[in-house]
Amino acid sequence: MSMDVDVIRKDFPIFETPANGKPLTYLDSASSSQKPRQVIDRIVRFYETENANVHRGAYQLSEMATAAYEGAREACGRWIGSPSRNIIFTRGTTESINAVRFTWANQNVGAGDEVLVTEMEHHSNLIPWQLLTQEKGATLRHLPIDDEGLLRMDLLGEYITERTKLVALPLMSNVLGTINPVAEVAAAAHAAGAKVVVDAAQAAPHIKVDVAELDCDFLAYSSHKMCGPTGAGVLYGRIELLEEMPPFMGGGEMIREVWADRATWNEVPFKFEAGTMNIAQAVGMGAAVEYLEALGEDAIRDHEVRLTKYAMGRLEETGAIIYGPKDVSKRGGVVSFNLDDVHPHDLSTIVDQHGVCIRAGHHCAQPLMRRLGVPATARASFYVYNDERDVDVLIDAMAEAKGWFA
Amino acid sequence: MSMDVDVIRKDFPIFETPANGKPLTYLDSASSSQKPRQVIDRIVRFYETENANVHRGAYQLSEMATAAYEGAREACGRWIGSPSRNIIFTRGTTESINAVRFTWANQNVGAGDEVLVTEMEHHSNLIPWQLLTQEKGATLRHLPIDDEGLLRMDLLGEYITERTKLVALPLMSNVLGTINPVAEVAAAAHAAGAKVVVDAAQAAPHIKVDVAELDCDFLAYSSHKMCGPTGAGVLYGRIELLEEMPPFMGGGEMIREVWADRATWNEVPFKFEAGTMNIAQAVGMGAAVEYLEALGEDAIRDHEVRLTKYAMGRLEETGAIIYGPKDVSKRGGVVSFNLDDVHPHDLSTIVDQHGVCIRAGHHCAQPLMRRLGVPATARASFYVYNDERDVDVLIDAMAEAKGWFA
Amino acid sequence: MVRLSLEELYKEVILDHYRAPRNKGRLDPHDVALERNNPLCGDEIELFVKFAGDDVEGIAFEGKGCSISQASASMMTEKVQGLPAKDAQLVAESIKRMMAGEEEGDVETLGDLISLKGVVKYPVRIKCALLGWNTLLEALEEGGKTSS
Amino acid sequence: MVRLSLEELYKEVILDHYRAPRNKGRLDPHDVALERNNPLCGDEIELFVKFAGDDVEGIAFEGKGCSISQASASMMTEKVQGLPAKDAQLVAESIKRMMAGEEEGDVETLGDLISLKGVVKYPVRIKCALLGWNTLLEALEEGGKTSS
Ligand SMILES: Cc1ncc(COP(=O)(O)O)c(C=O)c1O
Ligand SMILES: Cc1ncc(COP(=O)(O)O)c(C=O)c1O
Repeated sequence: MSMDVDVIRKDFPIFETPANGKPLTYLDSASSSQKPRQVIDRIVRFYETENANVHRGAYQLSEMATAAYEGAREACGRWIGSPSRNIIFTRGTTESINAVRFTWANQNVGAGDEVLVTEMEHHSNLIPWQLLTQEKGATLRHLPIDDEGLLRMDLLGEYITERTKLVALPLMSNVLGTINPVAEVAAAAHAAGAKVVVDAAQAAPHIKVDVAELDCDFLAYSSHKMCGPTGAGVLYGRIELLEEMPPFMGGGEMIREVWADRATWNEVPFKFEAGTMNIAQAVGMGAAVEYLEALGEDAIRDHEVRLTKYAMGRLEETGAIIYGPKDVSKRGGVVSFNLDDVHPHDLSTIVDQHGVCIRAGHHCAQPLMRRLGVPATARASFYVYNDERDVDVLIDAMAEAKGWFA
Repeated sequence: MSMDVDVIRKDFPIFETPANGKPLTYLDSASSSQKPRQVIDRIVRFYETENANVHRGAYQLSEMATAAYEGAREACGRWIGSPSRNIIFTRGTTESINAVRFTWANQNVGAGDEVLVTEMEHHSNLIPWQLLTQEKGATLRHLPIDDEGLLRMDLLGEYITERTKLVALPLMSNVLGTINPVAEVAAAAHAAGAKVVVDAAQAAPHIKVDVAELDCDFLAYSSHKMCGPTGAGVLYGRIELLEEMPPFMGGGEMIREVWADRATWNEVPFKFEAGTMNIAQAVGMGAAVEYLEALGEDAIRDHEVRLTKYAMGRLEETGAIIYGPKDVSKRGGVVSFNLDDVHPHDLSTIVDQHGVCIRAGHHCAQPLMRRLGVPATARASFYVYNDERDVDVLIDAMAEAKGWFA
Repeated sequence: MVRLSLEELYKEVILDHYRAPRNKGRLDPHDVALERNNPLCGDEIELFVKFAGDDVEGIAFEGKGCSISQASASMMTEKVQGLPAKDAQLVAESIKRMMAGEEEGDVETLGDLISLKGVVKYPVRIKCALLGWNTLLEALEEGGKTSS
Repeated sequence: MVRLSLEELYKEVILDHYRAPRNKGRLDPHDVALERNNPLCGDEIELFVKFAGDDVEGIAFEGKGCSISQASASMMTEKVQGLPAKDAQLVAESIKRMMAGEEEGDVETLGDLISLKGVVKYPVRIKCALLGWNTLLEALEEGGKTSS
């Protein structure tokens, strides 16, 4: 099934509003995606007809809210091949990863241990491990990448040792687009007795993610990058680990019995959901999963592969330097580049006058920028509502920028 | 200015849907409030015309999103008498309190120190301090309440000592309704060199809260209890403390410069906002503040005092036992009670058949239930869309329950 | 089966057992004693079981909580008293499936207990109705009479 | 003042200084050297200042980043070179207020710098334009010439 972008675009009200007087060309979905009417409507319907706190009230309205919330947990589990019991709602990938730091990792990483990340980390999968290893007297190591932006799998044996307690890596890079061989890394990590945290912020919206195939221990993803509302995300965890782990935040709903000086915990996953949760956002995230399911994971991937190929070709024609794998089968629809003397920040402002939204900067990956030897890049990223015409508008706008700086 | 509930109710779409075939009588706003059209519309408008990630993009759409988000910070600060720089967005009160635990308290509470809470805590302002004191070898103490549910201020001198590092207390109890003399407690705490955390989850929606008058160091409140969306809340902190404190979660946006092994932090409040924030929810929370501002804080309080008085009177007629202060000037619009042999849970199910939503259970305050000597209570709570008619419907439904059990 | 209204459910099923619970109190001596609670509403059950061979010879409960939790526990003790442990387990599991909406409930096996199905319409209360039954299943297992 | 289009802003103001930055390079000896960056876009400035009494005798910068940050820093050095530190401070503060939309900007004080106002329309870029000026204010203070 191929995708009809003209039809899909009609689902997204944002395209009805001009940007700087021009039709909106939104090429920054890797930062945050736009939202279809189906998701917005679901959120409105929740507030208008089902709104109440969940798991608390003995009245029908609260039951409806609870059913909607738990239904969303099912959907968000299904999207990554997991039962709903393993699914903890969070604000997003960042909170999910930090939750692992403050629970499992806090308990299991000690002085002299090692945590392994990669050279392509987003700060959200780097700072938590910096802080953890500093606090514990452990060592943080970085698996290098090659010049095409692929993980140096040949060095894995050197970097995963018997001291490695945790390996944290992205399934897809938000700068290079690289899709990493996570299952292979997980096998090596598990053989060494280490656990694996997967940052699926970029992957989950765009390619098939299956926790069983990846064989990971934890996996994090965000709603707002996959047509869902802001303020929601998921932490998946292996049941045995979730059962053993201490809770993260303390508060209402995550408890079983509370005395003045101590408490016991509710069952998984509720043990990790303290206080009133982001109920309407979880419900909206569930609706986003359903929206994407209806489009079809394979169709989305095919569409993005085709579009990425086209974009890389056209960008090359402009003389831009493109980062990351050349082979589109090894990468997602995120294309970082630099154009001659035009600083990415200038480029972004200039193309914005044509209604084109691209990202410019370090993309929350400063160490990777140093590895690439650039202070910043421009980045165009694609989603279900983009097609070749968007790329063409970008290329034309870039030509103007190039002209100004010539 | 008094309030016209018939007009206000029209702002809240939920009342258009029957509950169990009856008009909805929603008396559980202390758990979560309903949402006015103005707030729902603001969220929709954000997704439809302004949606993008904030503080990142160099394009106009992102600027609009950023302006909306930062405008909400202004509003949420204004609501508690604070500049916006002191306002950190969180998921809600629970996360706000946990954030203090993992930052300031983690750094400043040690073995032998004391943390003081009260006998009326919600679990969200209790479990974090249990976990902290257990981890640090510190002591958790509980300021007693009297039989009317008022803090034993006469014992304050005994309970705040030179070992007290932190005093955490609610401005308004979610069970008793008690409004605590926080400024007095803060003065005593500060005299002893302790800091003060105020749980304003119940207070902020209903009574005037001013951080300068309270002279507190931290204050937490939630959006969903004050006409705003779920998934948003605020942590207010004194600037000096926010400047010195370590960050809570690590990730994108909270950094200044990042190297492979270390990082420096962004300025306050961004240092405490890691990753993509709950942008649309913060915007919605700002809209809720504006909605409540238009109604007027004093008018809301007057309305609730009148309604609470009426409800307490009518409940007494039924023979129910009412918990908390008798004097309505010392309490908010939260009335917990028990009716003879009718277990609160049964009562709640039965009145629900009449479209009446009340809460039954321990209200996330199990230690307080033990102090009151009951396993559970029923609770009716009021907001701007309630009036005497709602109380009457409740009382009639209660009569039926009483009849069944007679 | 005709669906009961809430009023009928209470008046015809629940309140009788709530007001006059069967087998309420401690059972001494006993082989197993187990205390369980429902964190949502604070319902509590302490269950005492005495076995004779593989049969539930004696069973009694202490507890406090809403009428549905207490009545359901009372009905449970009345039903399983004297049954082989395996049969008690079958009944308990059948009740659980019925409450989960997975089966209609078999009148032959359940007898009067079928009327507990009225609770299915009130999802929050299902946990109340199951508190006694879940505790029974644990007690049978702890007594070594069943394995899960 | 006529509002510049982005094209005019770049072509008439920014690109000249970006392509041929004034006072670019190290200044040795210097009294103060300060490195500052803009975390959003990675723009960097290293500022060198030499004082003669209370005057800014020499000033130079190293840096990399977008054209607005580099051009604005270049314009800044050109403007304040030779000024009394107090006057340099006044100019910097006036620029900041203008960028914050708090004042229109005074042609007398600012001269050509008034054209930087074109950046106000692009809020994300304001931080770029101010990087050099903020660093200057810090350098003046560090040199003991002003206090904030
Ligand atoms: C007094 C009090 N504190 C804290 C909370 C927790 O708030 P939230 O669930 O929004 O995190 C609540 C509400 O449930 C409350 O009533
Ligand atoms: C690879 C990667 N990891 C983590 C994150 C953080 O996700 P969020 O900002 O939704 O917490 C992002 C997105 O910004 C990302 O691209």
